[in-house]
Order: sequence, then structure tokens, then C-alpha cells
Amino acid sequence: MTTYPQRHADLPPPSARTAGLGWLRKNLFDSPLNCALTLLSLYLLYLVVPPVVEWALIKADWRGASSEACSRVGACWPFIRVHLNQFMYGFYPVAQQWRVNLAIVLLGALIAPLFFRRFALKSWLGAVILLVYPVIAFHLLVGGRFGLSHVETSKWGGLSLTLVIAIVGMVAALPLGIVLALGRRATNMPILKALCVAFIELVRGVPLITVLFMSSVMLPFFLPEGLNFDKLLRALIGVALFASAYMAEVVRGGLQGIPKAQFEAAAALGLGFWKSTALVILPQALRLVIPGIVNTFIGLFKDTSLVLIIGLFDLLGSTQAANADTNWLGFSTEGYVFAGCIYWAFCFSMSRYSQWLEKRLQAGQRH
Amino acid sequence: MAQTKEPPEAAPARPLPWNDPRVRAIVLQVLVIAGVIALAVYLVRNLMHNLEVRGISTGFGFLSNRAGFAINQSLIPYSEETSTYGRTFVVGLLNTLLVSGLGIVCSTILGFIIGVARLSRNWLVAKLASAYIETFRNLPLLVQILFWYFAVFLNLPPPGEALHIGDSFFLTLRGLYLPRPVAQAGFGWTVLAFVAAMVASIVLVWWSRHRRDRTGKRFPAYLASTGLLLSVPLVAFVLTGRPLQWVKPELAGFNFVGGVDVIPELAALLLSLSIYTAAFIAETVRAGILSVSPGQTEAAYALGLRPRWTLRLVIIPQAMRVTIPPLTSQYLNLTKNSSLATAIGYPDLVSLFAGTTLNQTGQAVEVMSMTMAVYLVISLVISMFMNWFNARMALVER
Amino acid sequence: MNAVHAVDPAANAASAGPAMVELRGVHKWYDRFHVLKDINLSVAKGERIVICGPSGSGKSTLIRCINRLEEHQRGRIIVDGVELTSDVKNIEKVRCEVGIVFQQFNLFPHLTVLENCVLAPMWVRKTPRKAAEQAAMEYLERVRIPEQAKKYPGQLSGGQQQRVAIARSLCMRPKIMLFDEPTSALDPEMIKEVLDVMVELARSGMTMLCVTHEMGFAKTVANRVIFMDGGEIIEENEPEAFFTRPQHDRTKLFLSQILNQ
Amino acid sequence: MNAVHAVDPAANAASAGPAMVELRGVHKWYDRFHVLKDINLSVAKGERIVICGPSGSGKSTLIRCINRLEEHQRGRIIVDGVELTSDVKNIEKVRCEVGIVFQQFNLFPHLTVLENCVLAPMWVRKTPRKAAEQAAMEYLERVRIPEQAKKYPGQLSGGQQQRVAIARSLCMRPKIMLFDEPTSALDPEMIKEVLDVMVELARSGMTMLCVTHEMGFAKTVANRVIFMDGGEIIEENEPEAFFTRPQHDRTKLFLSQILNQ
Amino acid sequence: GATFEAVKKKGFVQCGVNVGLPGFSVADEKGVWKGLDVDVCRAIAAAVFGDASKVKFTPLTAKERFTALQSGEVDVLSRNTTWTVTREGGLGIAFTGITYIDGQGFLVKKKLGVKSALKLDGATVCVGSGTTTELNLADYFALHKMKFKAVVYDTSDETEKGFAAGRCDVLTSDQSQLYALRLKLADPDGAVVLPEVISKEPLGPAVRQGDQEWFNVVRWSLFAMLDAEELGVSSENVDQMKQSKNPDIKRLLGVEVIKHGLGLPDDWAYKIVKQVGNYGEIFERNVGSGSPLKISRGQNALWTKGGLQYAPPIR
Ligand SMILES: Nc1ncnc2c1ncn2[C@@H]1O[C@H](COP(=O)(O)OP(=O)(O)OP(=O)(O)O)[C@@H](O)[C@H]1O
Ligand SMILES: Nc1ncnc2c1ncn2[C@@H]1O[C@H](COP(=O)(O)OP(=O)(O)OP(=O)(O)O)[C@@H](O)[C@H]1O
Ligand SMILES: [Mg+2]
Ligand SMILES: [Mg+2]
Repeated sequence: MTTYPQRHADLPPPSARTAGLGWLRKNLFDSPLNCALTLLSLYLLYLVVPPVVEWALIKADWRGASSEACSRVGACWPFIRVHLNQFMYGFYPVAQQWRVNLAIVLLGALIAPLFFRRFALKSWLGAVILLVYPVIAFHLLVGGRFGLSHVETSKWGGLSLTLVIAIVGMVAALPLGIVLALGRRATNMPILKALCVAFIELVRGVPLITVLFMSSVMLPFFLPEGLNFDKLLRALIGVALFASAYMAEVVRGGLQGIPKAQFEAAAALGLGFWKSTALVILPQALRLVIPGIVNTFIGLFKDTSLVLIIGLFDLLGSTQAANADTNWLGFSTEGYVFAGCIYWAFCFSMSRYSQWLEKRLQAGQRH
Repeated sequence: MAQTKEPPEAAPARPLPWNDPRVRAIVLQVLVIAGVIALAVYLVRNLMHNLEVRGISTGFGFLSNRAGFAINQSLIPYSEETSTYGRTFVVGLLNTLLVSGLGIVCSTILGFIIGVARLSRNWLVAKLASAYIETFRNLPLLVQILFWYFAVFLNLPPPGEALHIGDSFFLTLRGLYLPRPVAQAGFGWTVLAFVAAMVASIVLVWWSRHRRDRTGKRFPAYLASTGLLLSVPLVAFVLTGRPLQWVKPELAGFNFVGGVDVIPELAALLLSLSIYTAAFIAETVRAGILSVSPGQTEAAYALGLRPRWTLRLVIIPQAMRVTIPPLTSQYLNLTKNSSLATAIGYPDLVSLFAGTTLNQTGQAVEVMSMTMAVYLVISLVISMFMNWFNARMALVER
Repeated sequence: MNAVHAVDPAANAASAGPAMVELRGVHKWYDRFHVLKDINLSVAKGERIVICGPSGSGKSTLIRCINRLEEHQRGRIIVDGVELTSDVKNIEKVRCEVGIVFQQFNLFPHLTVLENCVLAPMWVRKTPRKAAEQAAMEYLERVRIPEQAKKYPGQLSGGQQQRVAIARSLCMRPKIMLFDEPTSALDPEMIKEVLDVMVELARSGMTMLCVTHEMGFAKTVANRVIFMDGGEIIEENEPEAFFTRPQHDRTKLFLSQILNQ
Repeated sequence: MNAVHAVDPAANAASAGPAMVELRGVHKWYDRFHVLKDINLSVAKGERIVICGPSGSGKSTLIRCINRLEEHQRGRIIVDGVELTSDVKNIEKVRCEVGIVFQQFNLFPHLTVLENCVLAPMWVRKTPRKAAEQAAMEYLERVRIPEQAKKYPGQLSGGQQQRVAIARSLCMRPKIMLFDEPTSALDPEMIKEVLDVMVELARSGMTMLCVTHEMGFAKTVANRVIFMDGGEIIEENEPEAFFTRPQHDRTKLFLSQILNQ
Repeated sequence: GATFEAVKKKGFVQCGVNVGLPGFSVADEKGVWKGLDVDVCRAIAAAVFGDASKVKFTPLTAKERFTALQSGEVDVLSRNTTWTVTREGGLGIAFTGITYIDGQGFLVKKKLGVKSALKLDGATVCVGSGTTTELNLADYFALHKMKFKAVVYDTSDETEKGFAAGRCDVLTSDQSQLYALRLKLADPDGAVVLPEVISKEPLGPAVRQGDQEWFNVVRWSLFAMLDAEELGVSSENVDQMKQSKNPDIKRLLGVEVIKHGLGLPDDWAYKIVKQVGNYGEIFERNVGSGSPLKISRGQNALWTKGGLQYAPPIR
């Protein structure tokens, strides 16, 4: 029989091997294979980083107002500065650009509180963003009322157009996607289900640019003569339909993640189909798939660049227009790099946000 | 258990029709289908009317008309003097299939490498892999395509100053030129030797597996058969007096002639599609590997299996199950994204058929419906194949 | 010897009133599988019935048929004078009168305890929020967890969750309560909490049908115990007689098993 | 008072041979968390040791250190004469001699039961398939499920799966078997199936280290019971004495809890 | 007709133009469209609404243009489009006249040393997709038994970029565009236009078939500009010219009312000339001496000046 009366105190771990050289050894050189991989990676970095830094920073030109100011050995950033207005607003009249800014600031101000966990009026604010804000933004951007001059959609462009398409697409795709997903799960209504499946699969099966082509130049074929509507609106519809098919699949995943027992519990309380769906099922299902939704948004945001192909001058379109500027020929790389950086910044922050959400949701915390 | 049972009653009474969910379902569906049909009829009638009023010819007769324009890259014989619009459709389709097929292969390989690299113990490798993923996943594909094409490939040297390896391989902004092999008499022997080596290696693999089962001894069958496949034809080739002529590309006039060339449009499209999709595949692969519970690895290690075998025998077969469905969507996306070829003039289906041909013939409805149908069919075929593959990998459950 | 109507005085007294739940020759199939075979059962107002039987004998199915979570294919089920057919209006009416508590609680995880409780009164009964919340707090007090009202279900223990589920059902002021093994997913200490609440509910005169293997509970509160096997009601008796003098061999075997446990 | 070797006759007989497992002053940290503190333990050939203790006391960690699923940072672990260092060859050698059965079975779900059993013998021991399968069938018979050989793990019940896991370990003909709460993920009826197999294994003279709270099992087969708390071995005794005369307050408290259950 | 009615109802003309072709249609950095084709659209708006600004532009790539016109996406296509029989016969569109007489030519880099198109055997050629240019190119090389490789781009901008980067040896396009594209090169003097003109390329605005009224409006808007030039009426002198005794001018400017039956106001031609200018003015302003392109009138001179531009009289 043995007992061990004395209790050991917790000791600190043995000599921290995890700093400096120790860290290097442990993380980079702990086996021959790893050594090789490390050296290869270093070589790759050597190939890529110095030339890029040299081009973009060291040998770049920063000042000047015309193409003569650029030596062409490095990047020519004045090109971006001169065209910045075009990149941001397209052909939106300079005097009216405050309206675009205001719309964006307003949106930012509305969204910001959503990021705070303990903000009580979240659902009200959400409703305002989804229902009221679009009306405000529409009048602000289009004008023609309240003493604002009318700005045609064909003048919209640049980053602001990209944002408009992306945001409208997101806002429209979510409810559409929910309807489609519910339709796809309506097993007791085979025809309805088949229609939803057909729509989803059809739209997901064809490239977005064919959808855009259809909506931009072929749509009037299908309408009575003289009936016509704004080209931007049609692009928006095309983008929204496309995104809604993807959204439907995401939402369906969420619906599948809700146990049948939740339906039963709601039904047993006397809630009908629509009430239990709206009050019990959807809130849970959507929360479950927030990361998927954000990912769809990222895809949507990137896909907006395709409207270039139907002649809308979004951010990328403006870049190309600027590339064609006779006074500034040969700086397309700078243009693409700049546009790429902006797209990247938006997508990257969204994807980080989605990862953060995923972690938070996984942690199982509620509110 | 005799008991005073009431006479068994028939089915429960029928409710009022408007309270019966079945009736409701039918009515709703009839309404929806009627709405959809009405909409379809309305659209189609407008279409017919508009086409007629505007004097646009309809029908698929145009497919047999002569096309009369040149195509940059064609996998089947095509001549601008004789070929028809129907043929441009096939050429475009094949080009689309070529770039998507190659893209799928390249992005899968690259994606698996990056995905595994992101899980590497080597800090630098893992960070580089994440940087790769974050960079390429968050940039629109169109930007990437335009960048690679205009900013990279078109900045290669012109034919006169081609980068070259010896006098056989040339890289210029007009493409990569490789020697073209032309078989001489007697080359049949080499082919025959190759076939023989193939048969031999199949036998070898079978034999080694059999022997492993019988005696537990292992034999590096794959290595050996690779050796066979390379050496036997080579020996035959040399013995029969090297009956193969290489037509080397040569700079004649404006361009290199002879040889095989890979046009930069294909290269740029393929590169950007592969790089872009690989970033997504890498994430898929990583998720697949992470989805296999660490208990599986521990169990395998505890049995004395080496890490390499654990990966091959235990982890990957299980990771595939999680990986395949998202992988399928990536393949579908890649195929659809290949339609962005139109931005840089690679003659794919959209650019060639839904572009030039549509413009020459003006038959938008026919051309666009054919194009979309083709994409749908390709998507369905890929899905079906992957579903079949997935079903084979699926776990047997109780 | 089947379907002997309850003989003890208490039960008799109860069954004098009109039947709250009446099943006549009910049959049910899952596909080709015959789960309920000619079930006849009449529950009077205020009666407390415990249903037991081996796993798979159809107890849950029976309970779930009563508020139409499952559809029966033959026979009639009449609840509080309303016959259950596929008529949605009737179904809704019945579901308002019948509360059910599941084995797995099935609380709505995205709503607080209080929100769980007021959801149905507000949306189905159209009670104003104030009133609904007041009522909910009363019921939460009755199940002895008023202090948890603002928490989310995920933050409660199993026993607390099950009590919330009971309170949630009660908030609809049902005339009948159904329980489907309400304690079998709980840890032993929590079982008692929940049973206490149920006993109290029984005392207040609620009509109850309860699937449970807690024989102590059955002995304390039941007017009648029903034993099911293979989709049939095999035996039916007042608890005393049921436990001490089971008639049927199958029942004896079953009782020997669970009482030995 | 440390590391006193087992004193009861049975254990003495066994410990006459060389120590199969020897831990000397073993320490382990997870980051800054000190999870094993100065563990000293020597297990002789044929000895059967049961390790118990409250949750989080480091039992699993200890077991897993023995076949190097976890790395210890201080002290020495010697298994069958081979010291565990970061030398891969040694680790492989040890792992071939030590079988482990986890709480969660960890069968390979994509392989049939038989394939699960022959995988390691064929790849590690290079046994011919025929022979490996024969041996596997023998072990499957020993754990009484030869008829399940062609099924996939997903098609088996928990108890059957755990028995497959035992057979799979045995197929490597280990000299030492480690069990980490092999029955705690099982339903009560299945626990017995698995314990029976383990008792039989113990009878056949296998050296075993077993983390379990099945006190019946401990009483039946153990030579020694080890009680751990807070990463330390608190008490160590032969089972009879351990259960009837626990010395340490912590042990008493723990025993009172689990025996009352 | 339906189109004319629809145009009047919505209050502006929807005009399809090139996404970007200097001299013909380009949007400047403020988004204002400029060019010969664009001015034709303005003239139509001036005729219909009396206001040259009542026009909206839809930039179209070569591939989209006919579908856009056919479908009704645009009311008139004024986008350097060649008038051919298949287009008029098969696509359901009608050309209303010729705004620019062009011919296809080749642009090569000077350092290549090529002086004639017949020396282009084996060359790689950059060309815009879906154009007659693409077809003429194939015909020309086949006729002269030469080989070539075509690199086909979507927009003229890309075509130019491809050529500038050296993707091809030759850029082929309508002569007018060649000058414009040459201008876009970093070193315009490093490239030359070869002398051969291998095709007839009459460029003009097109409308959908089936609306004769609208067709007439578009056609006569163009003719009015030509007639104005012939009569010496320009945007500068148009108000004085109203006093002119010349009956042709009086009829043109609506001083003497004639029953033209176009469904346009009497002073429609006055509005065109006043707000947009006569043909000579818009030519010089956009592509001629007043522009960086500096294209001479050549065949586009009036028939009275030895050119081919000829408009029926307004009477
Ligand atoms: N949705 C279903 N489809 C097909 N069979 C079902 C379904 N639900 C239950 N069953 C079968 O019907 C039989 C009765 O099920 P039920 O759940 O009513 O049993 P139970 O008596 O409640 O058992 P337990 O005590 O295990 O809860 C079982 O054999 C079960 O397998
Ligand atoms: N990978 C790890 N990283 C950090 N801490 C760990 C890790 N694994 C275990 N721990 C901690 O180490 C302590 C001991 O864990 P261990 O699993 O050995 O306990 P145990 O005695 O087996 O408990 P149980 O009876 O719950 O299985 C616990 O406090 C646990 O939280
Ligand atoms: Mg049940
Ligand atoms: Mg443990």
C-alpha cells in the first residue's frame, strides 16, 4: 500500500525552446524534408518579392500629372492618382459625388452597430437596412426628386457602381434564395419542388456572362415592343437571380441542419407552417449558415467585375477605360494592380469576417 | 383477448376541401404551374412576334452555312474557306473542353499541394500556402486573367528575341513553340514496345500485390513499371535506328513555323483558371483532411503504421469523402469560368460561337440557347461523374 | 380480459365526465410496417394515464397521433370533441388544446426561455406581449425557474430545460398534456426535479397521458396504466393492480425487467 | 514513500520478471499546464493495473505517454527495455509491442472489420495476407464476433465496435495492452460484453494498464489500483485494500462518489 | 411605326455606339460621348426632339451590336458598321445611309520593313471579332494564296493593345480606325498603314426593319447634314442662312414649309445644323483636320468636290 501525501506544486515547463534559434529549428529545419522545403520557399520568395517591391515601391514614380513624369522602369502611380475619380465614381458628375459618399457613409453608419454583440435593436436595424435604406439610397443616387438633379445610371461607374451591384445583389438574393430553398424542400408539392430545382440547377449550370448577355441585350426580345427598362436594373436582376440560386443551396444546407424535432415542437404549439418557418426554423437555419452566406457574398462581389463584359463601367471597366486613355498609354499593369488591390481588400475583409463568425458560432455561444 | 370491439371504421372523415392540406397543395401547385406556363407563353409569344416583325430569320439552318472567318486555335481541321458555322460550334466546344479539362487537372494537382502545404509543420511553407490562398481567392478571376495575359504573357519577348532552349524550344509572346514529332517507317516497333511494356507493368503490379499478400514482402512495383515504361520503348527506339523526326520550330518570316505551338491566350487562361481554382480546392482539401478525426491518426500510429502509410491508407480515403462534393462544385465553376476566355480572345465556345458566329448570323436565340444548353450538359456530366465517384467512396453505415 | 375500464373509484369518478381523448379502432402504418393495431382508448377529463411497454412498441407513435404529429390511417381520434382529420383548421384547434413535452425538450435555442414561452401565445392565441409574459412568468414560477427567464436554453441544465418545455406547453393553457418519456434523457438528479413538477401538475387536475418507465411516478399519480407491445394495448389497469397482479405473461416479463433494473 | 513496488503476493510473483513498463520521474506539460507531475511507476510482466481518478487528473495522458502518442518533457519512460525518446525507430518498435484501445474505438470506418484487423500486421509486420487473416479471425473469435468480419464498423453496435478495436490491437500480438476507459462510451448491456473480453484477456496473462471506473472489473482482475489526482499518483494499492481501506482523504472522497452511484 | 412611337414616348433616342473608337465614339473622362457616330445620333435627337442632348448611348462590342439592335435594346445602331447584303437581308436590320466611306487596310510596325500587304504571308493578324473585317481578311489571304494566323479580340482597344504588345505583326481594320488606333500607340510613328485597301466598307447607321417612319427619320437626319454642307449651311451661319433667298436652303431650314411627311417638326433640319452641324463640320471636328486623327476627306468629300458623298434633295 502506498500513498503519496505531498502534493507537487505546478512547475513551469522546462526551458522554453520556443524562442529564437529554437523556434527556427523547430518550425523550419527539424527534418531534411523540411530543410529542403524551407530553402525552396525562401528561393520562391526571393524570386517574387524583390522584383515586386522594386517595381511597386523603389523604382516607382509617385509625382507628376502627366505620363511624361513616369520613367516606366517602375510603377507609375500618378496614373492612378489622375484617374482616381474615375475609378471611384465612373462618370458620376463631380458636383454630385457627395451623394455617393453620403450613401456609403450612411450604410457604414447603419451597419457598424451590427458588429457589437450587445446591441439590442439589431433586428430593427436590420429591417431598416433592408427596407428603408435602399429607398433612401435609391433617391440619393438617382435623384430627380427633393431638389436633387437626376443622374442617369449610365453615368454611374467605378467602385461605387461595383458596390451598388454587389449590395443590391446581396439584399435581393437572400430572400429569393430562401424562397427557392423552401420550395426545393416542399416534398408534398412535387411540381413546385421540380420548378425550384430546375431553376436552381439551370442558373447554377450556366456561366454568369451568358446570363448577363441575355439580360443586357436579349431581354427586349421577350418583352412587348416599347417596353424596356434600365440596363443597370437588368444587370442587377441578372446578378441577383444568379446569386439567389447559389444562396438557395446555402440556405437549404441550413434548413437541413435544423432537426425535425424543431418543426414538430413548433407544430405542437399550434404554429402553422409559415409561422413556424418564420419564427422558429429560419432564424436558426440562417444563423447556422452565416459563413456560407458571407462566402456567397464574396463570390457575388467578385463576380460584379463581369459586368465589364456587357459594357457597364464598374471598377474594372473604369480601369480599362483609363487604360485606353490616349494620354496615359501603357500603364495597364498599374490599373489592374490597383483594381485588384481594391477588390482584394473588400473580399479579404469579408472572408476574415466570415471566418471570425464561423469561430464564434462554433464556440456555441449564443449572443 | 375477446373484447367488445366496435365495428372497424373506415378511413377518417374527409375535411372541407379548403381546409385539406392536400387540396391546398394541389391548388397552389396548379396556380404556380399556370403562372409559369402563362409567363413562358407570354415571353415566347413576344419573342416570336418580335422576331417576325423584325424580319429575323429563325431556325438552325445557319449552322450549315460557310463561316468564312479564321480561328486562332482549333483541335479539329478547320478552314476559313470551307468550314461551316456548325463546325465553329464544335471547335469552340472542343476548345472549352480543352481548357476546362486541363484546368481541372492542373488545379487539382496544385490545389492538393497547396492544401497539404497549408497544414505543413514547416512554418514558412504553411504561411506561404495561406498567403497564396488569400491572395488568389480574393481577387476576381477576370482581373487575374487580364493581368496574366496583358501584363505577363504579352510582355514576353517577340519572336525575334525568343527565349529558347537549344534550337527546339522557343518561348515568345506569341506562344510556346515545341518540336513536332513525325513518325518514320519503323516507328511501329517503338509503339509496340511501349504497349508490351505497359502490359508487363500491369502484370508486374498485379504480381507484386499478389506476392505481398502471400509472403508479406513488398516490391517497388510502381517504380519498376515506370522504369519499364521508359526504358523498353527507348531501347526499341534506338535499336530500330531512331525512326522519329522532330520538326523543329523555325523562325521563318514573321513567325515560327513547324513544331507545335501553345498560344498565350490558352496559357494565360489556363494559368489563371488553375491558380484561381487551386486556391479554392486547397481549402477543400484542407477541410477534408481536418475532418478526419485525430483519433484515426492516433489509432494508426498506435498500431505502428508509419506517417506515410497512415496518410495513404487511413487519412486520404476518409478525407476524400468530405472533399469530393465541394470539389465537384469547383470543377463546375472552373468550367463555367472558362467562358471568361472572351475577355482575352481565346476561341472558346462563348467567344467563338456565342460571339463571332452570333454576330455574323444574328441568330441570338438559337445561338444562346445552344450555348447555355451545352454548359448545362457539361455541368450535368461532371456532376454525374462526381456523384458516381462519391457514391463509391461513401461509408457503409448501419 | 382486455380493455377493462378502470375500476378504481378515482378513475371512475373521472371518467364520468365526457371523454377528452377518444381513440376508436385506430390503425397506423409506417409504409408497410403496422405500428398501431386497433387501438381503443378513452380518456376522461382529469384522468392521468401512464403508458409503458418495451422499446418500439408504438408508445411514442400513439402519443404523437393524438396531436397529429403523426397521421393515423384507419379509425377515429377525437380530442375534446374535435375529430382529427386532415382538416388543417381542426388540427390547429386540437394542437392549441393539447400540450406535448418531448424526450429531447426541443426548446428553440435561438430564443430566451421567456421568448420560448410567449411565442405561441402571442402568435397563435394573439395574446398581447405583456399579458403573455406575465402568464409565462407564472408558469415558470410553477416549474420553479423564474430566475432563468432571460437565459438561453443552451445555458441551462437538462432538468431545467425540460421544465422550461413543460412551462412552454402550459403557457398555451392546454386541456390535455402529453408526455413522451420526459425524463429519459436526463441525469438521475435532474429526473426528480422534473417528476416533482409533473406530480404537482397531476394534482392540479390536468388531463395527462404520459409515456414513462418511472414506476414510482406511475404509482403516485396514475389513474390507469396501459401496457403496449407490438403496437397493441395488451393490458390496462389501475396502477396498484397493474404492478402487483399483472395478468398477461408479456406484462409480467416486462415488469420483472424494469423493476429489477 | 515514493514508488514503492506492489506488495501483494500475486503482484510480487508477476514482478519477479523484468519491468515491462517503467516510468521514472516523468513530467509533462501542455503549454504551461503541468499535467503529469513526477510519475514513477513500474509494471512487471503479466501485471494488470487499473488506473482511476477524477476527470482531468491526467490518466489518459499517462496512458498515451506510454506509447508516445504524447511526448513527455522530463523523466524517462522505458517500455520492454526500449527507452522512449524522439528516436522514430524506437517509437515504432514500442508501438508494435503496445496495443491501445481508446474510449472512442477509432476503428477505420472505410475498411471492413477484417481489413481493420489485418492492416497493421500486413504493413508493419509484413505478415502475408492469408496468415494475417487467419490470425485476425482467431482474435475475432476470441472477442466473439467472427461473424461480423465482413461488415463495416458503421454497421456494428458500440460494444461490437469496441471488441473489434480490442481484436485489432491483439492482431499485432502486443506484449502490453493499454485501455483508456474502453467502456465509458457504451450502453450498459454492451459494457458487459466488453468487460468479459477484457477479463478473459487478463486471465491469459497479458500485461495490462487500464483506465476505468468499472470497480467490479478492478476487483476481479487488477493486481494493483492506482489513484491519480491533479497529475500525480496519490495512492497505489492492491484492489482489496484500495477499496476497503483507502488511506488518502482524496481517495476516500472519490470512492464514496463512484461507489454510491 | 412602333419604334418611332416608342422613341417619342420615352423622350430620348437610345443609340448604340462603339465602346471606344477615337474619332467615332469615345467617352471622355467626364463621360461625355464624342465622335462622328455619336454626332449622327445627336443629329437624330435634334431632328426628333429639337434637342441634340436627348440621346442616350449604349456602348456595344462588335459581338453584341446586332443582337442589341434586333432585340430593341437600342433604337439605332451608329457604330461603324459595314453595310452588307447579308446583314440587311438576314439580320432584320436596315442601313439608312453612309456616314463614312471606308475600306479595310493593314497597320504594321515600321521596323518589320513590310511595304505591301502581299508580303504578309505567314503573318499573325490582330482583328476585331464578329466584323466584316474578319471575313475580308480570310478572303484576301485565300485569294492571294497566303497563310496567316488570326488573333481575334472583342474590342478595338484590346486589338490595339495586342498589336502594340507584339502579339501580332499586322493589325487589320477599316482605314479610319487604323489611323485612330495608330494614334493610341505609344510611338505612332513607329507604325505605318499599308497602301492596300482590300474591301469596300460603307459605314452607316442601321435600324430595325419594320418601321419605315423611323427609318426615314434616321436616313434624312443624315441627308440633312449632307445637304446642309452642300448648300453651305453650317452651325455658325445657320441663323443668317434663314434669311437666304435660296429656295433649297429655305426648304432645308423649314423657312418654306414643305409636306415632308417624316413626322418631324418643320425646323428639324435647322435644329440639326444648329445644334450638331453639317456633315463637313462633324467630319472635320471628329476625324478630320480638327482632330488628332487628321484624316483627309478623300472619298468622303461631297460629290461636288470629287468625293462620293451624295444626298437626295430636300424638296
Ligand atoms: N418515421 C418512422 N418510419 C418508419 N418506422 C418508424 C418511424 N417512427 C417509428 N417507427 C417504428 O415504429 C415502431 C414504434 O415506434 P415508437 O417510437 O412509437 O416506439 P416507442 O414505443 O416509443 O419506443 P421507445 O421506447 O424506443 O421510444 C418502432 O419499431 C420504430 O422503429
Ligand atoms: N491537448 C491538450 N492540450 C492542453 N491541455 C490538455 C490537452 N489534453 C488534455 N489536456 C488537459 O490535461 C488534463 C488531463 O487530461 P487527461 O485527458 O489526461 O485527463 P483524464 O484523467 O483522462 O480525464 P477524463 O477522465 O476526463 O478522461 C485536463 O485538464 C485536460 O484539460
Ligand atoms: Mg418513444
Ligand atoms: Mg481520459
